[in-house]
Amino acid sequence: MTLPPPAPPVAPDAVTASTPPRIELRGISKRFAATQALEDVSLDLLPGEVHGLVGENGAGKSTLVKILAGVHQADSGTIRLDGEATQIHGPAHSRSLGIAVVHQEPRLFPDLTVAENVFIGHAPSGRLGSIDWGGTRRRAESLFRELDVQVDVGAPVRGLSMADQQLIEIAKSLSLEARVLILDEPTASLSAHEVERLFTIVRRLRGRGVSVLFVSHRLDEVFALCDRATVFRDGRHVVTMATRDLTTADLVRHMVGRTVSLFPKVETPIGDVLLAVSGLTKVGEFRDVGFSVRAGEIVGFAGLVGAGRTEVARVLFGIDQRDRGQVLLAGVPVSFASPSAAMHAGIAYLPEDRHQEGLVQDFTIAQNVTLPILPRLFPRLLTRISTERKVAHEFTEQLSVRMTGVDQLVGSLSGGNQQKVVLAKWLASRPRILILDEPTRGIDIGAKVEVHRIISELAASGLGIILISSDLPEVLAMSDRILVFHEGKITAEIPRGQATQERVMFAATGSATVDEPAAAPAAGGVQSEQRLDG
Amino acid sequence: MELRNVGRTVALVSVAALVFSACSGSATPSPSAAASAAASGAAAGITVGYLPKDIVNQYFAAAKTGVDKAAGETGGKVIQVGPNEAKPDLQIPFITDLTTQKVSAIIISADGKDEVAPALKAAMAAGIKVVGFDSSPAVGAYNVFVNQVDFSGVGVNLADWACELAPSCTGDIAILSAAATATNQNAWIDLMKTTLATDKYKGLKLVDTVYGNDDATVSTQQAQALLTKYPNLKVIVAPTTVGILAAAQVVKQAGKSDSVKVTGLGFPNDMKPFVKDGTSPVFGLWSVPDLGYLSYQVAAKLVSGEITGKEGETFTVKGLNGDKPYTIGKDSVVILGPAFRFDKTNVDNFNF
Amino acid sequence: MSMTAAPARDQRRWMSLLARWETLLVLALIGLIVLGTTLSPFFLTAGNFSNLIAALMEVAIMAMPMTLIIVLGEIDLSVESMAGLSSAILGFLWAAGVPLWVGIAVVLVVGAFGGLLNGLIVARGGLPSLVVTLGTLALFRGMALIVLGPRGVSDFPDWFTAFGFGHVPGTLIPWPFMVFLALALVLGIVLHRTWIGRQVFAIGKNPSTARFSGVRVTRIRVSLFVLSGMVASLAGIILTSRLSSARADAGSGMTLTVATVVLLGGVNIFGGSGTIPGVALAVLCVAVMQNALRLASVTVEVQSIALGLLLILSVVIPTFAHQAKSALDRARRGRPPPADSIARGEAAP
Amino acid sequence: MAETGAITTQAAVRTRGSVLTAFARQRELSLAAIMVVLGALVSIVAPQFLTISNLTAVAALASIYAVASVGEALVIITRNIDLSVEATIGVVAYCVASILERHVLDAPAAIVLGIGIGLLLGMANGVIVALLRVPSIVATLGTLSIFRGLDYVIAGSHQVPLAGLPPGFTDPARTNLLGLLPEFVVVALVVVVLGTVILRSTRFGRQVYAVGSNPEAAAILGIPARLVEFSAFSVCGLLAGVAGVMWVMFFGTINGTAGTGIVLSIVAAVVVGGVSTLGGSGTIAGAALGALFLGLTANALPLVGLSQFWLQAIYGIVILVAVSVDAVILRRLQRATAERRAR
Repeated sequence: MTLPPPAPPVAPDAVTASTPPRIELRGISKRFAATQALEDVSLDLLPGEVHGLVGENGAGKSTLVKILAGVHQADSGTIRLDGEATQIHGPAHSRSLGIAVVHQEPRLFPDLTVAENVFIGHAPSGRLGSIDWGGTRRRAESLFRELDVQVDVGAPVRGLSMADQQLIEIAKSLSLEARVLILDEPTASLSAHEVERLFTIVRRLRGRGVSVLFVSHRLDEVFALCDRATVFRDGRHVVTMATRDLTTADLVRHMVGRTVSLFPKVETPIGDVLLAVSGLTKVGEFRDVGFSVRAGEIVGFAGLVGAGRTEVARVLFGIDQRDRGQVLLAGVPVSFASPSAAMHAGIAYLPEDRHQEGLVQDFTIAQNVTLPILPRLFPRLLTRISTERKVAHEFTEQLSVRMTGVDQLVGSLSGGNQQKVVLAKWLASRPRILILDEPTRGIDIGAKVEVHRIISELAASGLGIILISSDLPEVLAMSDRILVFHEGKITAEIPRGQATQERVMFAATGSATVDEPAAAPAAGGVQSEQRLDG
Repeated sequence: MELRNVGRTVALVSVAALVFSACSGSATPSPSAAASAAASGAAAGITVGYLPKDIVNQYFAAAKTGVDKAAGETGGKVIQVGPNEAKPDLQIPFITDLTTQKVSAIIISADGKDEVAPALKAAMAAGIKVVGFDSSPAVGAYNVFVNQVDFSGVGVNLADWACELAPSCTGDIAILSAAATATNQNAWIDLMKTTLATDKYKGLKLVDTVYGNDDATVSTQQAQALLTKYPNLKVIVAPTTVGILAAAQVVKQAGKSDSVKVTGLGFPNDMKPFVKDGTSPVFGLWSVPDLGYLSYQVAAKLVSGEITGKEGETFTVKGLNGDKPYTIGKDSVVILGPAFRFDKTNVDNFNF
Repeated sequence: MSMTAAPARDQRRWMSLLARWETLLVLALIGLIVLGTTLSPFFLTAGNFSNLIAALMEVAIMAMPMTLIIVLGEIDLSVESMAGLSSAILGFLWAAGVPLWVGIAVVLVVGAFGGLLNGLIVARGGLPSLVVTLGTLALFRGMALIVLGPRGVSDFPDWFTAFGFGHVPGTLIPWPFMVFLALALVLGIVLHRTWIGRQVFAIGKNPSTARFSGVRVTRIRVSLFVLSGMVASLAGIILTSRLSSARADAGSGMTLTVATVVLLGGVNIFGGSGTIPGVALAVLCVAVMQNALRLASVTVEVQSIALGLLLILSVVIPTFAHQAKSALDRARRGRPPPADSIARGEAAP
Repeated sequence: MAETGAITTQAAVRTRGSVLTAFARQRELSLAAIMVVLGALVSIVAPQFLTISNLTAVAALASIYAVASVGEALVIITRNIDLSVEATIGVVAYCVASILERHVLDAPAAIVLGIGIGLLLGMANGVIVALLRVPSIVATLGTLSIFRGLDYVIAGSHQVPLAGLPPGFTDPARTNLLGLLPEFVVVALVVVVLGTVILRSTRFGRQVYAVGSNPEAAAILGIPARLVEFSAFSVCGLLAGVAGVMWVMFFGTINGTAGTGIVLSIVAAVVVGGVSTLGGSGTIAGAALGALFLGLTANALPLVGLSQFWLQAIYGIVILVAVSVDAVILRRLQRATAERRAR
């Protein structure tokens, strides 16, 4: 793995010289505890341009968006808005500066109508300070007319699709006369048709002189929509170029050029097939998924968020139910009605959302570790603190969790150590199949290496492991075999020896096979892709 | 900021105190203020627990004025205790606590005759005299029960008043009672039905008996339903103070004061307007303060040993029953006297 | 590492023991007993103890499963009407000539089914328990009224009424108190010493983590509602026995007292924390307070105000204590960090 | 999803959704429709039900509940609950009656004072919930006890008799405006209309929904959630004050127990009226209709020959059905959305 030459911090571009940038970022840095999220990043956003911001998970895209939205403040660096040095104090301040952010998951009031959501906080006033209802409606209607969107502005938002809700957010930013529109991974849960509609609207806004920052890791979309693109990697700026001068291959190369020599993958003999899946389908999420996992094997699931990786895992673990297909566990067909049933059959699942699904924050380490195995640990119902602590000790020691003791509350641990506790918890259940969903997300690099070592050792001990990760180098380094998901289907199966980042990325974005705009099927429970503040 | 909040809170609290002191007035008798230590006479110095069904009902407040009067005259002490809701399970702790306090006697209106019986028996076993009044505890769980009125007498009275109010003693009548568990209500209703079966009342047709639970809302709804359901209704008979009031108000609201009359047992103070406007020209009750007075006197005599509560014993109470002796009847019951009939000629003379 | 941390941890343990809600309740209980002694010479007499607790036993008994349900993050408002329904059915069956023990068995089964109804609607239907049990609160009471109507059934056999009002032979301890003790002991062990209790806490704190950890969330929810229904039936039977009379309105208004006692016991209304000993202590506190005030002839309205204030203060005081503590911590943080912070293990490798 | 030239959203084609869904979404209309149907059915058995005299009698009492339910609905929309309304009604009712009996104030002043007391008690709730951050269910469970105790302290065992009130004071409960509409119904209508206008057309009104609907998003927008909660509790107290005054007018005879136990009916009315206990949705017109629905049910039962003992059970079933319907509708809506997107 080679490191590409570092790109210049600011892209010298012809346009920059002639017009003053709408937003000018210089030397922005931001650190969260152990993680350097952004390091000396610079970026220009011009009036009337759609600017793509791409990068892998952890590249720093979302941190930058949050700084612009006023959620976080940069540790150092300057922000200029239309040439004027500015500090963004908070979300409200950001809005008043004319910066509007459309999140992947819109933040609307489901019980208020479309028009109200557009104008909440700045509704036109009528007599006596009451809301001018007719005016609100008319103005909302005219906004949507400007966007050339038909919508019943009197209908409540509840029940509208993500895509429609995003349109409302966009209309809201229009009503605020936003100069800057930031779209944070807006297409992650949109269908192809909805994506196209969104693009049409974004182009119209560009025509009106709005500056659009389009954050995505779907390269085809970046090419289809953006005038220029900037690549971040590991919190640093890599390159900014006009998209017409770029190829997909260039972009992928800039994105993935990472050093991966840290992961100590131990080669282990591969055993018998533990898990065999065929024709697995859940309508609207994934279809005809088939693969197998052998003892001692690490199977990587690569692909974009919402491509169906987590959804398959949820069905395997009994959280969701499949519509069709077969799952054989050690040759026996199985179907799990609940996670506890899956657990008893020897499947463990480390969920992607550590805080909400992995841990009970104000339980102790010992209580968290033993939570899944309580009935087995204490068949006579009564718990024994000593037994519990012994088990917790055994597994946390094995994973070298840094703590004052197993009686420490999990909530007071660092992110990496929390993740190790989740791992310890699942190891204690002595599974045959371990599904790891984004096991190293949001943890610092040192802890990451340790987690990789642990995964490797677990495989060596004969477990079958499914590793779901958006971190390409991780998947490449750790996996014996990589399955690439795209739009709910497995689009490629690449053995370890032949896997390159480019190959995986092409398959994951659909670029290699499809020309039409990429689209993901519906995906419930898609989480925002990045969490650095953990 | 903090300080300002404190200031505001203080201001708010003082305003509230002012407002609420305006609401509560002289009308509230201070509880157990009647305790006067001056001892004289045979029953001097006794302490009596007064335990009504609930301490909110003005009926028991009226009775207590009689109890206090008697205690004041004899130099005894009265402790009023009781729940604020008429429920037997809430009454029991007060009985046991009075037992703990070793009062001389307990005067109780039982909120359920069987429910309070074990606790009362325990009190009697501890040497405490128990006098029931208004609503009887189970037989054996009291020394004497002071009955406000002769049951059969009230039954006849109710029938008579209904007959008087129904045009030429004919037409539909209905009963609005309290809770159907109420012992005295049911006794009166049964005796009224017996009376109605006689020839004199054959024109009256009892179409329905409904229960208002002595709750203003429920009684109102029940009375409304009676009016709606029986268009030919002539008289509503409500042998309960809550029910008669609710019925009178409903009838008046419906503008039917001329065609539907209300009678039963009620407080003169409540019913004065309805006597005058003709909604309820006739109704009855007994002197509630006298009931309290008699109950205390009986308690005092039990404590002093003047009576034991056996059937056939006699005693006199000055100022009651025309100073003639009372006789303890079957089941140790003493009867205060007949029900008193109120109409427009006398209702203004009473204030309870 | 753990060596250096040990003294600090011991100190913290002492602090946390002092700051525990149960400790406060014990102090409050002692204070109330002192108050009772000064208010009335009869307070510390033999026999008063049995009076004192007897009045609150149905509430105390129903508070036990309610503790588990609130820790779970739910609430069961229907307990009082399930007690009423049980009393009504028991009375109806007894009046119809059915042997009493059969009636008791039937009533307990009815309680279980009522709880099952609550549990299924809440756990399977995903509806908020506050509204569901508000509905069954009315439904069960209505069924009680339909079954027994307004009449009361008494003339139960002596052994039955003696159970509700009598004492354990040779002592002054009421039988219902023994039931309460047994229930508190069993449920206390279940909640604090078995893995079922651990799972209950886990669900109360974070239901999705619990589910993802293989905890049978639905099953536990349903089971606890069934338990609550059955215990409410038991309370209905005890109430019937203590009053020696079955009534459809038995227990009305008790739910609020049950909830008050549980919350006073330090159980978080949003679930996830609370202890059975805390609730048991709260039962004693409320019983002693009511008894002391009654003996001092303080009228019920003052008791009602005192109870309401206690309830609100039970939330306000810990909140303010917490704020004061964090303000103190902030002030302390200005100074050099204490030794134990090194052991916290937060530093990156 | 329509595939025509201009961009179409689901919201534009929502009308195509199932009739049932649309019907259930308009809770006020469907409740009214159910009432009409049930009313027609009842009147087959008991023709007296649908007479002006019966309906006006029912409506007068139901109006009191409706006014209180409107306040409760406001609080529930902000994701809180007020269990103390019944005690507030009790305190206000006794205070007004007692003041009139002792001629401390004349009738209009007493009415204003009564409503002011309601406001004061509501503000106390607001302070405890919004400022002291006590969960509303705990706070108002406590104030229910405190206010009721206060009521007993003030009232003792005194009962203000009807004769104690100034002549004509209770007339509004029994007279019809222009001989048609009972005056109480007019009061309730005014409260509902005013409340609807405030909730729909003022910044405060929309903030009430915003706070209940999505507290996090409301915080990001800088909506003063605590102030909104405080105001909701205050208004709820104020309306309880209005209901308390109406209570005096309706019942005439008032002691310390006025209103005991009615909070369950009030919350039930709100729930039946389609206000979600999870906050953020529902209308006060719905809550008022819910109160009317429960009042009509109570009236109809004896007419169709069912004893009043059925009332509680029927209330329970109505509540369970109402929340279940809401849940089913919501789930169906979500599934429909998912399916549309899967296409």
